[in-house]
Amino acid sequence: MSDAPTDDQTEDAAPPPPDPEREELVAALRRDLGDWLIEHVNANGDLWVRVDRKAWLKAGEVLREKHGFDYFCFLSGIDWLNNAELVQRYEQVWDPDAEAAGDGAADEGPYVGGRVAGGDTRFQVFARVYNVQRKLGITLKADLDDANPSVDSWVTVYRGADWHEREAWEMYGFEFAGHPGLRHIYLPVEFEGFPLRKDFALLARVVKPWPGLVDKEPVPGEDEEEGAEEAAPA
Amino acid sequence: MTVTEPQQLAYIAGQAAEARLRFELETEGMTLNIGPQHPATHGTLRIIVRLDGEQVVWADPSCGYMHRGYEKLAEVRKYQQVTTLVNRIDWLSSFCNEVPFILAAEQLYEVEAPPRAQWIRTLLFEMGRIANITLFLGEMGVQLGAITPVFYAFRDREHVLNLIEAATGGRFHPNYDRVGGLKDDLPKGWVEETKAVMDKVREFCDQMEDLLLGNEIFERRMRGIGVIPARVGLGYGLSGANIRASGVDWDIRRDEPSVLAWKDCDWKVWTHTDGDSFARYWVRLQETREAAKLVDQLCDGLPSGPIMAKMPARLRVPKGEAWVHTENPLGEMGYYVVSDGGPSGPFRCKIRSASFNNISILPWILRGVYVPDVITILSSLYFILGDIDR
Amino acid sequence: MPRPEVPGVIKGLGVTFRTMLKPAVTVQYPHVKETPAPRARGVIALLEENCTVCMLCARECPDWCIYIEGHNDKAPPRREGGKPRTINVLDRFDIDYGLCMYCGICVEVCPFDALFWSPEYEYSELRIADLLHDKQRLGQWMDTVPEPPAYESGAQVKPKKYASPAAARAKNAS
Amino acid sequence: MSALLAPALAALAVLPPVAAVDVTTYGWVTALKVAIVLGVIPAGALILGYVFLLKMMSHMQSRLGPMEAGPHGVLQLVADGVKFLQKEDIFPSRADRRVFAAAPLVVLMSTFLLYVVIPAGPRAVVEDLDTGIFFALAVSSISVIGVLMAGWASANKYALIGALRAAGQLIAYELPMVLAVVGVVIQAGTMSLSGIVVAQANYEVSVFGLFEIPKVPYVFPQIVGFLLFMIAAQAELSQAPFDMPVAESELVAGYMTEYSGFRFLFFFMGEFGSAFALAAIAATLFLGGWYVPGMSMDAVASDIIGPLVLGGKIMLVAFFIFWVRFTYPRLREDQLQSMAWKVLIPISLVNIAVTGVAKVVF
Repeated sequence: MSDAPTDDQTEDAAPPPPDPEREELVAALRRDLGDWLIEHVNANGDLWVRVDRKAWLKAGEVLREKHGFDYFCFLSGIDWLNNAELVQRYEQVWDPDAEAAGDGAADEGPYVGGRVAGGDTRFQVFARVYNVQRKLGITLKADLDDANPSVDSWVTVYRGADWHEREAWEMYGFEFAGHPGLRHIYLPVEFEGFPLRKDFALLARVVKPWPGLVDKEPVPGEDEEEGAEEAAPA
Repeated sequence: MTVTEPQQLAYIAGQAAEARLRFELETEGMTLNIGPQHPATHGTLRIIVRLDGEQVVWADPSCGYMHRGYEKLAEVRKYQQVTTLVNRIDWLSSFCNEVPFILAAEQLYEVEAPPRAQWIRTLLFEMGRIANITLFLGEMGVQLGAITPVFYAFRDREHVLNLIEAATGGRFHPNYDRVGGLKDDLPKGWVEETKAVMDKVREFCDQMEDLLLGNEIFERRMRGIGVIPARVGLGYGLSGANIRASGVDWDIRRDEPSVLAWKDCDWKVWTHTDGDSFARYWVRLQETREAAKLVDQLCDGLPSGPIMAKMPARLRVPKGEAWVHTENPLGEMGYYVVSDGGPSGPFRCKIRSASFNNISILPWILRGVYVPDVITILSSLYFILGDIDR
Repeated sequence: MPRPEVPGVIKGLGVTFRTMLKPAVTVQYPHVKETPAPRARGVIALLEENCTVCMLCARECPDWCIYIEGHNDKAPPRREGGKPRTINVLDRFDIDYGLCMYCGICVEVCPFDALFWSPEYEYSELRIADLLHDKQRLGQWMDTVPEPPAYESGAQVKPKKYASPAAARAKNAS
Repeated sequence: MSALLAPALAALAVLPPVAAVDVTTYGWVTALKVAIVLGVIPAGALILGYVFLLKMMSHMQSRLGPMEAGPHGVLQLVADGVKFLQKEDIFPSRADRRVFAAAPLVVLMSTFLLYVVIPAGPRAVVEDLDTGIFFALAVSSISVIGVLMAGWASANKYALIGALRAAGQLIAYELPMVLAVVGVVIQAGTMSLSGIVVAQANYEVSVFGLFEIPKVPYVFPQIVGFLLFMIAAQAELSQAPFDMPVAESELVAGYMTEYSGFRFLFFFMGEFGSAFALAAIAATLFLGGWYVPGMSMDAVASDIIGPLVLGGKIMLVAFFIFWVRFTYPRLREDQLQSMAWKVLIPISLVNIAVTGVAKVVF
């Protein structure tokens, strides 16, 4: 074709980005954000940074304007509520690991918390941006207040954040200060509740009994499971 | 980066139209609902457009008519049960959806699939790409009024789907990936057949070039329509061919370290500098050819060996978070999977689908264009409803 | 791509004209049928003799669309003079194809080779309720289960011992 | 295909002899003429629909098309027609009922009127008007009134946009079409369609005065006019690449969006009927009509063979119309307008001038 495409050979593809590059980026971010940068994890060739929610907007601005993180990947939320009953409702009944898991979860306290830059509060907002020139990605996280999860909107920095913030708003109930119009995007206007919160029951799993519960006979040769099954709530 | 001329003109025209409506004529204009049921939305997307004549004053896409809540459903399923859900996100290239998810799960499990499994994954990934993009190449014709190309697309895509079915058992929803490897190895004779089919795919690409790309009418409808400057596109999170058509040389297959076999093949990332609908079509056409080339190479170099890694005896997933993204036919698809250390599935599974970001640019880009161009832009951005609504 | 300069509008006409002269690729469905691949996931067949009511499939099913009921029974001893065995008898085995996502997890997890995929696909119904196949119906599909295909060269997969329907039947008979 | 066409056209051919055998009652003749016109249109629409829409399109898209109703699906359109007739007659709740109901009839009427002047043999013509071509072009534009009525009365935005597009398109394309015909009229020296056929039968081209090629149809001297006419006809018929009024990917079905049942059938019949009629006019103007070299100009046999010859030529022209339709994407409305006003109209004016000069000089 005569369209003069620009193209690259794959042989000189970048090797796995060395970690010093990311460490340097974190250092630069720390210079800009100061104490607002709470922690960072640099693992698996990827970078997670947790910032204070006051610095959420600033972090986005700095990343885009100073460090060339042009590409907006996604923005979403997470609810760390330790609602084991809901999540493991049916696996507990039969899984050999279930009991141990139940104990482990009980030790955790009210929130589960992740391994990577996990939060201290129930809600976290997190977003990922990318620098297409340096082929470098970074995931930003910020803890939100339990009672009033609110954070500055990124719309002024990344226009693509618009829809993602609307989604996070309707799924988690996060408020994004400065967003031009937090309207429902997926759910009907009259929808009540925040579906992705852990205390929002998934109706499909509640109205119907789990078919795995109705049996009478244990698996042959797995007698130790029997006890667990009988203890199951019907 | 400067805003290119046609886009600037369209923008000015849009503002002029709005001014006309508001002040000069003091008429109401017309609000047109494109969708939720409309031939051009191939699914249930709804775009509310305010028109002045045939010119769009503003546009407001509204999705969610098919929202299935996979992020919530994934939380009550195990890792293996989630693949069959994510198959249904971008339903034209289902296999490509399950690969990043399984890679993320493998990261959490801390296992790695053996090389043969990785090669077969890459192979089927690229075939999924062909199955997906061929349909776009024909479908674009339908949106512009040429009814024939899409039948060619269905015809030649069928061979690819047959092969996917022969290997995985599922034509549309393979569910072939397992944490640590694959469900089964390839059946006998599959590789030979695949290479024969790739010739047909290349022939199809040539036909599309003759039938559509080279057609002067097609060119007039596509050139200069829906120009996306690179910086704007990146800000909206456009990815894949959409952003490569704006001159951004970025392909996750090449630029990110991955366990999959792309690094072992000789292929090329195509970009185009125009950023208009024509460029997007052109880039995708080249990508299909490139994918056929990749499949050939992967078939030739398929290593022998097992297809399943040794899994730890107790399937208890360590606590952790993993982010894996791949270059899917529609753009960047990523999974952010959080494990809480329990025996069940993911604690949180954020699905970053390409189309959601790709069409979020619509309100920006549709201002000032004509109704027919709405359709052109819409389909040149190439979205799949399942990929928007998840 | 240097080609003689033919206007695109003419080239396009050439493409459609040439296609018109070639035979069509479609077939007339109810009269002519294409054979799906042997691995195709069409419908799940149940080999009732092999089922031990272990419930694994029902538990692993992501859609909760398998319903199983069973009871204990005494069976004559395998060897003469031995003790009577306790066996599980399958009372009900239903798969609701209105819910099924055709993921194949149940077939995979079945430890006793009682479930098989058949490429059969012609079982649409006028009412959704009729898509619930009971164990008789599922058993009938067993006749359509093909032999699993051989593997491509380079594969190091140990084929499942009872992967073929005949072998699975023989297993129980012994 | 022409086997199906033959009975209808044969009836047309029989008419003037019948009239000659002194059936003096004016009413009887008129009734017969009406019956012929009413019979030819659906027959023509069915044939074009089957041969091109169902079969040629299918094979161009490498599929079989309908195969069930009759051998190779020949009765598919009949079955479809019956199905349409059985359907409920639906009016949108906010539609202008009377206008909504009348619109398909107006479209169909325009198509029927077109046939009146098309000669299928020396005497096999329903009404040989002296201003035949003028009449044909005039009535063919009536259909747009029906389209506008449909678009307005449907109370549907897509339909309205489609109807307005159709109106805009008609104005842009009627002009090049008329101007393209003017070249033929100048060359033939008559506006009667029968006259034009006769003129072509007698037309001779002399090559540099060395030798003469007799009986050349006007497609050769008027090749520019022919191409212009075909492009304009494509637009007139709302066929791709000019199908913006119905553009299914943009406007769902344009002005037909709200129609179903037998009213939709009328539109469908009108669409294919006028394709048949315009193909007939093109065949008459440029390909010599019912005449092939060797045919007698006044033998009764010509009235029997003539319709078959004309039918063959119609199929040839229609083949091109539909071939283009199934291959090309569609233009945008403004692109169509600029093409019509900036390209086609100037070319057709030049064509007229050249024809006029040539007529005077040679």
